[in-house]
Amino acid sequence: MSDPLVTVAGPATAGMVTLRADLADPAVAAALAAQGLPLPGRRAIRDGDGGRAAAWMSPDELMLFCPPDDAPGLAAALAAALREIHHLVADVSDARVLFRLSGPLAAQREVMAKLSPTDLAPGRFEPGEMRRSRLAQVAAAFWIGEDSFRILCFRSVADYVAGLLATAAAPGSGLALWTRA
Amino acid sequence: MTRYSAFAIAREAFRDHLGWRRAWASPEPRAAYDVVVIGAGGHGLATAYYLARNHGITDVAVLEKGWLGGGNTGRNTTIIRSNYLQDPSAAIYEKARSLYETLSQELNYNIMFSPRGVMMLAQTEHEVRGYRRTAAANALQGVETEWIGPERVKALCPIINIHGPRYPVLGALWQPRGGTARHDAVAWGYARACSRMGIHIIQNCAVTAIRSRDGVVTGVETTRGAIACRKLAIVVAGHSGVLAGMAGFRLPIESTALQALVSEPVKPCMDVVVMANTVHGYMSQSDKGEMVIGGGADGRNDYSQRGSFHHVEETVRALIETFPILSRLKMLRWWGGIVDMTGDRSPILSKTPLGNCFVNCGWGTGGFKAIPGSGWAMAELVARGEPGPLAAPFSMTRFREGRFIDESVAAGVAH
Amino acid sequence: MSTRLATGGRRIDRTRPLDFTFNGRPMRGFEGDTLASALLANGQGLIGRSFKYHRPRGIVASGPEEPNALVGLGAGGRFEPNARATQVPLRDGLAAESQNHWPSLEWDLGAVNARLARFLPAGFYYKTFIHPRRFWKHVFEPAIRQSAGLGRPPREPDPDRYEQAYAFCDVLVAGAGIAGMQAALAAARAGLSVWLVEQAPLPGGRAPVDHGAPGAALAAALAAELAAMPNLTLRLRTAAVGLYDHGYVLLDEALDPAAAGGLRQRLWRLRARQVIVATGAIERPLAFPGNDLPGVMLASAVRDYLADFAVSPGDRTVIVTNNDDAYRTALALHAAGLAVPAVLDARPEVTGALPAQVRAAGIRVEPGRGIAAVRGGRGGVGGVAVCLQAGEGAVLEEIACDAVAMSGGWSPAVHLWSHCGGRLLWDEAQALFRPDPDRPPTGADGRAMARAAGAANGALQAVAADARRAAEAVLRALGADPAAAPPLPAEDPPPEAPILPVWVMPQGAGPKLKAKMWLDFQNDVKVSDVELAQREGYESVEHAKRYTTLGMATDQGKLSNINGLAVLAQARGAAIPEVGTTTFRPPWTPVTLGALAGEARGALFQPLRRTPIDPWHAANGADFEPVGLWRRPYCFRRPGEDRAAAVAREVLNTRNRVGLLDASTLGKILVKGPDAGRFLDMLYTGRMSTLPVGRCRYGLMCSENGFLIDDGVAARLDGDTWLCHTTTGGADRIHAHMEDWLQTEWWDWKVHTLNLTEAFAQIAVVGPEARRLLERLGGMDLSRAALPFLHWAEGTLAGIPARVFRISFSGELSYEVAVPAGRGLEFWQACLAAGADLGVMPYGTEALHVMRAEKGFIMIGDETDGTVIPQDLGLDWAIARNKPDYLGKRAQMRPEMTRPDRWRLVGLETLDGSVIPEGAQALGEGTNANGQRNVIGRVTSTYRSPTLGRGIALGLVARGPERMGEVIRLAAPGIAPVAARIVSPVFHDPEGRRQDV
Amino acid sequence: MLLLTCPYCGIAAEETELAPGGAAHLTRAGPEASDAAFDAYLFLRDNPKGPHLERWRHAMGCGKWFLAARDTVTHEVYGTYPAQTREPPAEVVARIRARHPGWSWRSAG
Ligand SMILES: Cc1cc2nc3c(=O)[nH]c(=O)nc-3n(C[C@H](O)[C@H](O)[C@H](O)COP(=O)(O)OP(=O)(O)OC[C@H]3O[C@@H](n4cnc5c(N)ncnc54)[C@H](O)[C@@H]3O)c2cc1C
Ligand SMILES: NC(=O)c1ccc[n+]([C@@H]2O[C@H](COP(=O)([O-])OP(=O)(O)OC[C@H]3O[C@@H](n4cnc5c(N)ncnc54)[C@H](O)[C@@H]3O)[C@@H](O)[C@H]2O)c1
Ligand SMILES: Cc1cc2nc3c(=O)[nH]c(=O)nc-3n(C[C@H](O)[C@H](O)[C@H](O)COP(=O)(O)O)c2cc1C
Ligand SMILES: [Zn+2]
Repeated sequence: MSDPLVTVAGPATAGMVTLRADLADPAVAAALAAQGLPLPGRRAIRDGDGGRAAAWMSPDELMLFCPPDDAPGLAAALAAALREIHHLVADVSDARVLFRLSGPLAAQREVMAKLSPTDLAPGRFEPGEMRRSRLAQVAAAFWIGEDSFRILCFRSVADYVAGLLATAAAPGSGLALWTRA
Repeated sequence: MTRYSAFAIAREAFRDHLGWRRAWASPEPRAAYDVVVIGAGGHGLATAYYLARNHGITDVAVLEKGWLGGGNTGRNTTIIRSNYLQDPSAAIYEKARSLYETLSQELNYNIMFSPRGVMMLAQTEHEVRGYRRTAAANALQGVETEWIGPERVKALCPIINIHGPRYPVLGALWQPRGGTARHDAVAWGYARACSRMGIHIIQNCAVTAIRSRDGVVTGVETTRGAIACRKLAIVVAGHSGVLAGMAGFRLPIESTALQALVSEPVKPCMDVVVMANTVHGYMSQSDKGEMVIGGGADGRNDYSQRGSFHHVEETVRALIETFPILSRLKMLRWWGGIVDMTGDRSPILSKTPLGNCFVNCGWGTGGFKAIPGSGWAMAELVARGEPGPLAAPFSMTRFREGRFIDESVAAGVAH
Repeated sequence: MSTRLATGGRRIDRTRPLDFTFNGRPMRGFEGDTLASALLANGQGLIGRSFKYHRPRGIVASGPEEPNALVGLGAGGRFEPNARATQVPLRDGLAAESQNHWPSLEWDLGAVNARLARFLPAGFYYKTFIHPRRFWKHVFEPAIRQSAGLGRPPREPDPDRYEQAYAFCDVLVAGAGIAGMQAALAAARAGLSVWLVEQAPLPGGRAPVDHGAPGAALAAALAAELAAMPNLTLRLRTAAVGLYDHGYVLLDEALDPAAAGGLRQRLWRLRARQVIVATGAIERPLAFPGNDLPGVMLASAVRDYLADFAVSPGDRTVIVTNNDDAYRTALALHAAGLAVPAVLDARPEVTGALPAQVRAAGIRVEPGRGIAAVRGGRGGVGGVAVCLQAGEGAVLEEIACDAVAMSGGWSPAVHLWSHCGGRLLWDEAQALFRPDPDRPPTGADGRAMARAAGAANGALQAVAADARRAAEAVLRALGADPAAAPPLPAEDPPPEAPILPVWVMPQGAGPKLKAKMWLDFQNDVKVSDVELAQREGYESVEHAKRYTTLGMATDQGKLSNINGLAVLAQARGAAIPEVGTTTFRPPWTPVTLGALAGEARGALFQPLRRTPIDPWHAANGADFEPVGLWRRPYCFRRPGEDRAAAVAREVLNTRNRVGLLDASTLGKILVKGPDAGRFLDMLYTGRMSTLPVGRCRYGLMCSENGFLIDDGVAARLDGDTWLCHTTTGGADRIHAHMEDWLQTEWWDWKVHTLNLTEAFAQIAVVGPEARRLLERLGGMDLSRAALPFLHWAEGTLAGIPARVFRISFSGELSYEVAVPAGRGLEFWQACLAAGADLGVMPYGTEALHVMRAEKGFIMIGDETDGTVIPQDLGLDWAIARNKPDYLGKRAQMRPEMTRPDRWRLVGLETLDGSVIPEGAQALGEGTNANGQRNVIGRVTSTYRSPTLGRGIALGLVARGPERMGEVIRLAAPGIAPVAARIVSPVFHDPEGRRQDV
Repeated sequence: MLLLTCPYCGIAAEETELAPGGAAHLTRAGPEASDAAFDAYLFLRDNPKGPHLERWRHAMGCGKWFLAARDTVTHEVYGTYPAQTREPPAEVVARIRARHPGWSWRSAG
């Protein structure tokens, strides 16, 4: 009873590169492939090589994750590869921060269900999908990686999100939806 | 018609109140009237009343699709103030406020105008500047307001948390003779007075079409038959666009839902009306003890009188932040009304492209306070066919001219 | 007197006694009691006073419909007014107090109102207190307010917590009675995800009480089956309080803070594809004289208290009814060994199986009878005077009793059904409004999103079959196979004889009796009041409600609405459906404001945005101000300094040496693509397409309505890329504005935007020593030659990647340095260290404002207010006149925008050097048509300039720029008008030498 | 509390994830427009009591604008579709007409 429902880690930083382009253009997939990155489908987040991953943000935008020092290089390489098509690439590593929940996945789902108007039931939200939504009053994206919710939000509201997560995870406040009371 | 007084009540008490007469008659519609007013909300009824009182025009019918006062007049948070920034607004709202002062006596109906004072909290430096500007403008407009500091705010309303960690109260624009009135009573009092002067108030009578010949209005069709008229006043708030459509013109109006809430009644704890625009909520305590609360309007078009629930939550958050003691009170009801929002959030009192057809609308989230002034100015417009000084700035051509009356610059909301 | 029986009580645990107090008096109850049952068990019949007449009142009901038994609970920050005793679970140590009386519950001065009742009919206040006028505010209203309210308001902040949660399901079933459980089970068996919510602490609804052992067994069997369904969630003590569009349901879950981590309530926002309203029915009181005395209760409540809590409301209970159901109460009382002197049945003939059983038990059944008076008072009931229902109230007989159980029939709880547009129809045979299956609330697909089941559907008897029908309809709507849910065997009890609608008892009662028949107990609305409303023309049901306040109390008329409208219909001579009901609105039961706010309190009230340098600010005396959701230092106060002194120091230091500003909140939007130049030319009033790479340009953005909405400096990064700076408030707004145009108007233009605001910390290094300071950091050539004014360069400063813009908002030599946000703090500290001996100091937003005003630079939000066009501000130079189009151009061509006498920006200087008050208005001559003083302008910014040592101001004045040198008068409340001269808005360094060095 | 499916992400987004943007299918009136045309473009927005074509932005999501055909009285949603179109798709019009025979959007109030 005195333990929080889940453990919250963060805010942490990561390498992040935004790519905006017509994702259907074969040049995009090729440029990504050359960087060891898959082209994720709608709402998907997919791992690539070397600690990289690609996430679908909108029909013409991807978020690429990589080790922190990697981002400027990745951005430069993509920009070079996409020179011929209309695109935008930027290293945005500093714009956002990441949180990570740990503990029973069912409990993590419950903590998130207090904050986001998203159906997080098992089977409804599973690894491989990244959902852009909100946590209480701020925009956030989240997905499940290695049995852990990862939460991406803007840097300026990191304290607020940390506060939300800590409050939602307060001991004894489980929802008994996917965990048993 | 019995005059209302304590004596009349005493007399009736001894005959079991069987002698009271109808407050307003319920006549069958005639085939024709000099003036037809569509909409028996506060504005429509006041228009009819001042047509008779100020212009001697009593051959008037007020047509109401439901029950009189059942539109926004019957569902608003009853804040009355005139501390507006722009001259045209200050003029008409102050006219209204001053008429409210004596309305109970004039109508012989206690509308419970309660000039308990309205304060608009300033919680950012920007708001401080805005309200100081309004106070300076009001001083020249003949509107009695005052900029007050946080201590005065606290003294006037002890349940406010002026040290809000997020948005401390830096002061307030205070209008000591702003306040509230019993919303239903305003409609009922006007209706009774209209009826007494021979005006027909016809309820359950929806206008379904507007007739005209050669660009001049000739009458209306209603669910209770056709009614001819020489002049037509459309005063239907949220339904203005629909009626304008019938009359063949368009209005710069969008209809959206605005919600309000009341709490369970508690013993008096708040004597003034408080508006907090930064956090976005406003509240007063009624004579029965409920906290009457309002917040922001929906951003989408709506005719369903429900609104979206998250606006209720936003308002409540803001109020708990401002009034921490509220947290354990319970809300017993919330509801919505369809408000008519114009492009500059100020009303329209205007001639229209259709001859002898006049429109009064666009009061949006804040027209209860304007009812007497608006009725006064509208009656003048209808009677003379041309606006008087109160109505003139509010013509619908102002949008085309680029001549806006924008109040949102001074206050985020305009209730 | 009410008392606890020696045995029975299915909900209480006699091994666990609980101590509590009522008005300080110690009492004892059991685990499982409600506060109401425990009070009754302790013989406490008098619980409170009514709103208007301060009539003594006791408990009438056993659930959320209770109008009378409202109490204050707890103390200090945990005090809660107006808690319904029937829904408060008893806890050890609970302290309850009665409300609305003075000096005490038993002796209440306010009860004088009851004596004056005849002078206080419905709406009396509209007819009096009119003269003399001033008396309303100072005498009458204060007196009325003195008697306002029920409970006292809490006085302290609430220490408990609340939260909200989202959930999704295929089917929500509201109410876990037999109907709800059956329907939920059917849906769950068909494989759907189902939520079943029940406001009570246990499932079962009325069946275990009304149908005895078989009812209890059925409920238990259903509950057991439900518990085994993995796809079904059952939540107890959870009320469905509102049904909204598109299947959105609000659920209010009561929690025990001690067990739930300090949480008191949880508000669920559930999204259901289909909703089944199985909320049962509410018994109606009968309107007979004296029906409001403590000891007069609903018949169903009497058996609830007996069966659930082993509490008898009295030793001798007279039953008065118009239907068979109340006979269950007679049987229950009889079985408990309590006396039932008579059942008074308004129906002329009493047949039916239940009455037969009652007669067989030896209980006297009197058909065609009613009650003409209830004897007794504050202490309770002493007896009833019996009359003919068909008569005028002549007393036939007095029957001694100490309780009365009344039943006027049942009204389905159709609130949820109605919240979102579901319509009702009048069921003549059963005398009730029930959901009209042909006019249900509809969902996003335009089809029914809710069905009603069981008693809520008016199926008072064939409940199981009705529930099955509802479930099947829902399954069909969701594409599931109804047959997948094998129906449970459920036997319905034998049918009951028809009800006789009785709205007034006795039927021929005169006005005197009608003035003693209560409809709305809490608000003291009587039959006579509704009739008065009708007589006076308040004959729409909504008028009658508002005129009498019927149904407007905290119970929202759960007991009174139907009776009231029936009385109104009778008075109007209209049919009941013609009169109709008032509008049902959420919430079903009152919801705490705390629950509506959820976690959003204190630190989580709103997100607080912090810049990368915020920790340093906080540690170094920053005096913060909110700017949108950000917090920014207004100034940095040193010990002994007030705000003004700090600002003056910061300004002078920046002008004379060097200052640092955290400008990270400025918007930074990347705009890139072959059409980016063309796009920006539409967005800005000026031309951005011609800006050379490596340069910066100030630009203005207008709305399509022509008004200035934002300004900032754009830098051209390369051939097809620009970086646009916006105001702090503009960052998200302008980014959205750009995307709006790109996505919905010019979607074939090849432009991408990216909001980089948070990726960078931006620090302005400002003042004569700025260059020296930055050069000390090393890494870039920042000389005038290498980086001239209005140029930018990229490189490394202090080992940190940096983009340096030579732009100035202060008029001084100034560099704005953007570094990765993660290194912002490091860069800030490097600047402080490098500049220590140069006198570097941080400055805040106010110094920024003062310095820009000294230079005559406008500030969005000060010089602009949504009604100002760039031309008003003398910013014509920033408008490319020869551009064929830009957003706002057409609007600026309208007559009003080109009027020569528009108010335009000027500087204002008082003749004596004093500071013009904020918001001052420039006086014109005479008055306007409405008698208002004419005004020719206003002050937009006004400061004491530390640089110049006197007051300076910017203002908008009619034809201002044409009137240089003229003296005008400025007025503000409380002071004599101030004379000020119209001057250039640029007060400091008009040639701009200092910035371009 | 509306639920509208963003045609770009395929998410049934709750109203709180969306930002409303008023009437859809506006045709911009530029500098050459007459006073009347410009006034109509800026202020005379569709405000029908019934089916309404309107703009929404998936603000707390993909950030894209999309269009919705929604009934302002019943909140029935006849469809959502991408913003890059000058008129409502045929199947949306068909769905509206099924409910409101003879409906046509340019004539709507
Ligand atoms: C929740 C809420 C809070 C508010 N708070 C405040 C406040 O604190 N202070 C303030 O000053 N203002 C407030 N307002 C605004 C105020 O209520 C309105 O501006 C004002 O009541 C409008 O009055 P009205 O007479 O123009 O319209 P209404 O009272 O709406 O009357 C219009 C009438 O026209 C009728 N009608 C419509 N169509 C037809 C037809 N075809 N045929 C016949 N009749 C028709 C309607 O049934 C209605 O009765 C609030 C509004 C709301 C919704
Ligand atoms: N013969 C009669 O006159 C008569 C009249 C009424 C009821 N009944 C009996 O009532 C029963 C009907 O069964 P039923 O299941 O339809 O009704 P029910 O009254 O047994 O159950 C309804 C349940 O819904 C709950 N509820 C109500 N509103 C709620 C809300 N908003 N949120 C959460 N829970 C809520 C109630 O607490 C209750 O447990 C049968 O036993 C029937 O015989 C008979
Ligand atoms: C100022 C004000 C005070 C109100 N007080 C109460 C109240 O005490 N009890 C109540 O049930 N409703 C109260 N209402 C709400 C009305 O019952 C009703 O919901 C509102 O007028 C809208 O009408 P509708 O819900 O019938 O559509 C109040 C409304 C207003 C405008
Ligand atoms: Zn989307």
